[in-house]
Amino acid sequence: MSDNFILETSDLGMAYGRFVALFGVDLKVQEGTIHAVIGPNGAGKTTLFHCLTGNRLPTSGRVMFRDADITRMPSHRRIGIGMSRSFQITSLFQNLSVRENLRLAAQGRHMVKAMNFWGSVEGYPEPLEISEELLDRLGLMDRADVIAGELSHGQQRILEVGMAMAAKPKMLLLDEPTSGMGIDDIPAMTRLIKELGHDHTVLLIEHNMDIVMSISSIISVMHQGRILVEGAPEMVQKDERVRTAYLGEAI
Amino acid sequence: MLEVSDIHSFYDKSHVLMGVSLEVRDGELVTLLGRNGAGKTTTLKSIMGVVPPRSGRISFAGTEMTKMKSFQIARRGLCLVPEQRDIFSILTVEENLQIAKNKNSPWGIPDVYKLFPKLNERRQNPGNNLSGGEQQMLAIARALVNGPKLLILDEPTEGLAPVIVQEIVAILKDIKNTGIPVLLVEQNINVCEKLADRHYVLEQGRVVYSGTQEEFAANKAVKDRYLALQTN
Amino acid sequence: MKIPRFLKGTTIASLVAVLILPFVLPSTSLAIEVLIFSIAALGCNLLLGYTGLLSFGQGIFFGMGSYATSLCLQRLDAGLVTSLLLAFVVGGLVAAVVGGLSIRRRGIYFVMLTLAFAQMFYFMAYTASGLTGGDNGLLDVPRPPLRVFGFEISTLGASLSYYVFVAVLFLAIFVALRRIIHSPFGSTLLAIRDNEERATAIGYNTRYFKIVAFMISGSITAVAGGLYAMFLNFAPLSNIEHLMGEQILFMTIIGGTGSLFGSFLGAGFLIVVGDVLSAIWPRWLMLLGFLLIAIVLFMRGGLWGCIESLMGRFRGHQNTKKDPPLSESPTGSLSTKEEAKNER
Amino acid sequence: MTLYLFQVLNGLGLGMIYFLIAVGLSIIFGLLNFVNFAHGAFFLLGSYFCYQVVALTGNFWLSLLIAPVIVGAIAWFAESNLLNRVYNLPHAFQILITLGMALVIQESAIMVWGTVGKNIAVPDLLQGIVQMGDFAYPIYRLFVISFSAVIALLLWLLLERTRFGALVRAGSENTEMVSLLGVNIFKLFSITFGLGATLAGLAGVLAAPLRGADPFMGAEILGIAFVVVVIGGMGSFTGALVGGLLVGLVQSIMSSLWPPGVHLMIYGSMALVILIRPYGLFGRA
Amino acid sequence: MKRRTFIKGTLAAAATASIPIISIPASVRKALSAQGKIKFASTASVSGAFAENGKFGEMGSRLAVKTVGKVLGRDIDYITIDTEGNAGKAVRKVQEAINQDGVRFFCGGTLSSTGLAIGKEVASAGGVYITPVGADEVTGSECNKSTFRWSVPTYGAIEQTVRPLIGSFPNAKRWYTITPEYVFGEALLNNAKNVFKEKNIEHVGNSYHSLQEKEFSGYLTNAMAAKPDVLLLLNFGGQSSASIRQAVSFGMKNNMMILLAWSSGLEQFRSLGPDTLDGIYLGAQYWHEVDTPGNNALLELCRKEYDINPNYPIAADYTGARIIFDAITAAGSDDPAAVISKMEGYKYQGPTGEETVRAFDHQVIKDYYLLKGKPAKAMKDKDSFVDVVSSGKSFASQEESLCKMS
Repeated sequence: MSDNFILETSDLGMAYGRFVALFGVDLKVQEGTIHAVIGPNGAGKTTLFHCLTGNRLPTSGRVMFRDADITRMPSHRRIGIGMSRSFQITSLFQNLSVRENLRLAAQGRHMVKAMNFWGSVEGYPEPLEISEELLDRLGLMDRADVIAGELSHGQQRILEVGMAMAAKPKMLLLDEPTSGMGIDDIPAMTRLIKELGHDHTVLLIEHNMDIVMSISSIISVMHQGRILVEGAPEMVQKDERVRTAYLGEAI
Repeated sequence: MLEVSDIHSFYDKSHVLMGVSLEVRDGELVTLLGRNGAGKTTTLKSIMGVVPPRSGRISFAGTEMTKMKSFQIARRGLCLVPEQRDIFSILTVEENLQIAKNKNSPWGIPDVYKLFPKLNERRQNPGNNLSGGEQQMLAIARALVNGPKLLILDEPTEGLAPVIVQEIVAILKDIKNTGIPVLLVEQNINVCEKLADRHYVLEQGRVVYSGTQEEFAANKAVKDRYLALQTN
Repeated sequence: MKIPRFLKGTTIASLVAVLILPFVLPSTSLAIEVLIFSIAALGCNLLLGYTGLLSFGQGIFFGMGSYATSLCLQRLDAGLVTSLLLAFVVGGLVAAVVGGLSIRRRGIYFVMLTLAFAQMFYFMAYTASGLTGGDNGLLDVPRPPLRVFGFEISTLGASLSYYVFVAVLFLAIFVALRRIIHSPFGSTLLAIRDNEERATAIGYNTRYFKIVAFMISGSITAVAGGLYAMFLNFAPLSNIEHLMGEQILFMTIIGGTGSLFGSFLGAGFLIVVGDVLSAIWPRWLMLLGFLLIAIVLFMRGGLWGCIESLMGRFRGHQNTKKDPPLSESPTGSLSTKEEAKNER
Repeated sequence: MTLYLFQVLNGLGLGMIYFLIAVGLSIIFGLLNFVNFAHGAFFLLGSYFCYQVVALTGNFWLSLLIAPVIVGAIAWFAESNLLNRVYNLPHAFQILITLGMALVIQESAIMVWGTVGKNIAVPDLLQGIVQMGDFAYPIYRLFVISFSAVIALLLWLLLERTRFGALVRAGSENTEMVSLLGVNIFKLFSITFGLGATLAGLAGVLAAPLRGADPFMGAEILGIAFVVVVIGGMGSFTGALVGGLLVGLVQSIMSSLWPPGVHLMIYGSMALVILIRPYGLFGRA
Repeated sequence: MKRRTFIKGTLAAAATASIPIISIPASVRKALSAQGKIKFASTASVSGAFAENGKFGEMGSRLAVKTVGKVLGRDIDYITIDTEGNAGKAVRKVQEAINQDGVRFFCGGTLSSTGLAIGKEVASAGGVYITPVGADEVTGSECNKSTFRWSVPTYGAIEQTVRPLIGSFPNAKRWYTITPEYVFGEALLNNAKNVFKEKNIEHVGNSYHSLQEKEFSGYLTNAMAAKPDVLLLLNFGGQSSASIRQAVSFGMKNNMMILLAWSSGLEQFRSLGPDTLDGIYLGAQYWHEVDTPGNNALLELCRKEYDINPNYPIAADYTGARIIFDAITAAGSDDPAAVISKMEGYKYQGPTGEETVRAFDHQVIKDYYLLKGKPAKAMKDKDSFVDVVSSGKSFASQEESLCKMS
């Protein structure tokens, strides 16, 4: 039955002491879709994301990726099975060049080759090729030799997503890719994510409704640690429960 | 009282506030609305000097505060109830209040215990033993004993059960009735509409709407456009 | 012909430095000491400058290296190369254990662990006087001739010929380290230094990298220790004291972390200045104290950072390169502390 | 058996001095998140100032009052003019600058007082011993135990029962929120740093008649202080007390059981604690 | 005091550096140096953790240089080497002095490890070195042709303290020892045990402690538990000061005698003060109040030059330096081999009376003292802390010696 579900969670629960952040979430992400998770503050999106990326161990339930149980898999090994993530707060190698950032991200897929301490970087062309290709795709070619910390914020966000792409993953988990971006930079990011959807499965946490509504195929709305509504954008937009969740219950 | 004009704030390189202007007048309860990431919390942090704006002006009761440090701003009577509540978890309820106590405040510690009887029951409990609602109450109480001339609240009802939300709303009403101006960041529109005199709506670090309670209540389009899920 | 990257730039500078060092310094033996400690500082730099690990435990490897070499020479009657190789291996193994345990903790706890290990190894060396000579140290460490495939190349008896030997090793290690730094492995170390969380997220098991970095660092430092023992014909207990680790650390930082040539500058500076000042004023350590304070306040890039910015100014454009981050995470900042606390 | 009872008594005496040094280090770390490698130097200054005051006035009690205060004032000065600039730097720089400071203080002490250790006489009032069966115990050591117990109690009251103490504890959790309550956090930092150094100075005064003053006692005691703080948990009063007593007891009991292993045990147990309980026995994450 | 300065060093860089490169044959270099001054180096830990001894040691050898003035009609080029309390640094600097400056005559050394290692280094260059360090190996198992030692070995230190004390107090049958756990302490302990066995003394216990220890209450409690008649302390320097101070504070002076076998002399007594010292027995290599011609001369020189009474390091390095200068004069040459042969068997009036340099192991045969601290009111001046109880010479015979001079 899970033929084309690339990622599934079953009964995923997470409690921090007495505080329960997730109540048995069942999320199913179909292969080849852009799947957005939205919800008001404190709905549990970030916690869900942590459980999916392996940053936190859920207190109950399982995470399955391509039919393999990855609940307890450490985060660095998830790259190898084709899962890759971006960060909400930009997390780059600030003192390294843009090209080097991408090359390192591409190199991470083959840990053993990365442990080679005698060969030269040039002697291992694949990551170099990927980084050139990505520089082109991200529109960062003319900034390739700049130190990542000197990029504008918008470019840093783009690079942030690019780093996740460099591992050539099957699935990308993007945590608020537009977070903190100015209005001028957003169209570029929207375009990038939309393109990503052509050859990747994308799971997206995002607040910018313009982006969410225009590019996602499926939206899960979370509220108070549960999935409240799931469906196509039009359906979610019209759902009165969602409106209430966002605007608050009458009191 | 509080005047914020055209402030621009950054987190490192990320330009978060792009010219926010707002004001809170004497005795007024003003809300700041907007979706996650719109810049509401940053606006509050800029006002409090935690994220000092790189340009623009902030003044309170006629005093320029733009260059002041957080504690100096706080000493002028701006009291923030932060989103995370930031209760000191190893301090007891009583100690949490004591360190905030300001002898010029109209509220003494007994007064806030009267206001929040639950806190009175738990006065010797450490902060990390409190429930979410109790923590919120303590955070508000702590701001009150600090002697606010302007109370600033960041999403006080977030994550709370409806019963507690009602309690908080009632308290906020009481506070408003004492004549202290309040700046409120809130996602729950119903809460806002019950309390506020005026509203500002933030989107992408800019004020995209401002209006009185009456105007706002009538404007369904603004709510759906900026607060719920409708897109243009 | 294309010159490999690891042979350009500071490698030339090192070569020049090695050639003129015995002429500008008052004595060859001082020059030997400078080079030996440069090697130790190089090892430390790989950890501190390129991986972001502040280890007080470098003295362990230095001391173990000098004991291993000395014992191998004395008891097994082995040759020069064998003994240094043994130091290399022992240093690597000890570093794997010390490093492997220490990197289980971060920040200040990591530093404290390395400090604890430094003390423990010191007391073990002190107690095991049958092997180490205890407080007296190991006396009569021979300096055997250098033989390659049975051919005696040099007796290494004269201090200049020993200088040449140390210099060749120094250059070899320098070039090797440059090669390592520019390898896929080395570039990953830099990534870990910059942002370990991201490095993990893009697929690196950072523990392995850190342990290997520790091992390389330990091996190199141990070789320096072995060279020192042969140089002095003596392996004192002070080689394994935590003060030795501290001294190596100071050299690395004063020279500038994240630059291999900086290690040479730092070792040279501290040793030569120490030698000169100690002859003039017994309280010269006070100047060292002021120097450390000044470095933190005004020149966090160390001597190499100064040279770089001077060269930058000379060329007329500003040097925008940031100070290399020193510890594995900037836990020193208050904001980071708050962030860590608010993270749920 | 009596032997071990006496070793326990010895351990208590040692432990209380360790506690006094460590608690300052610990509070400073808790509130300022600052690693102070110059803390041992404050201990050293305490001992030498004690010597100086006794040499000038012949009054140990006066030095017990004055010496720690001067140490605290020096620390205050250093904090508000020098160290406050490095709070936002990585720990490595903090370690470096305070190591530099410690060297400067140590060498200054040698310049002023010379390299030979100084003897500080036990005050007349506390001279003599209490005879207990076959064993004797110096009155001065009993005084050290009880006096530092009183100081510990006062300190506990200060930290647990006063607004200042609550602020220190609150600040070790969240400095920003403390400052948002209108508290001048920088002043709080300076006071706390000064207080921590005063305690180290006090420990130096108390230790002076026991072991004399010598220029290298600071570096020596710093290692132990870090062990205590790490075992007890950084930032914890209880941790410093329990850690101090524990180390003191281990040290004196081991000196009957397996003397050469004393230091090995002390540092070994520190490593073990970090590996098993990263935040120490009473520390918080 | 004279030592290359940095500027001079750099300016002369090419010149000095060219020496090893051109590699002047040793004979030629020797001839060259014969023309110039006599180079003589004092090694002392002036900075670092053991500066207390180093400072005075250097003062002693400087006093000797000044007193002697010229040797063989040539000036003495006096060089000081700061060993920084670190044996490694010490050896490196000695190597430098040997290779670069052509120094062949050395004295001093503060720490045992430093003294041993310098001795080896000087021996390999065929120089002369005389040291007052505590390590018996210097004239024992590690002895060599170049190294001489002024201080009495642990054997003599025990023989001249433990034995006379037993003699005076035949009823003090129970002895307890506190020993630092390293070669020096072990040597003292073994010597003491031999005496105990011979004299039928009950050795009721021993506490080892590490070289880092400064807190002795635990060990003293062990000692009290054993109820000894005599507490014998076998540590030295700061550790022995701490032990005595703490033993006195534990009231141990009241129930037993305390003997420190190897004190560091005047400076240590000053830092302990008369109240602590009163009634304590102390072994010492030197005491400035001893009335011998050699000592009276030294006393006068030292008071004139430094306005202080000589202490052990001053006396030791003064005498060491004097022996070397005298031997050079006697040999009529600064050829180390010739000087060594004059030193072997040399007899002179030293600070402790008549002293002899024993030929087979290069040990100076001299008195060791048993002193007893006296109360403050009995002191005739501020330095008169002790009375001499007994003194004498005790040295292992050639058959017992571990020295196999090659």
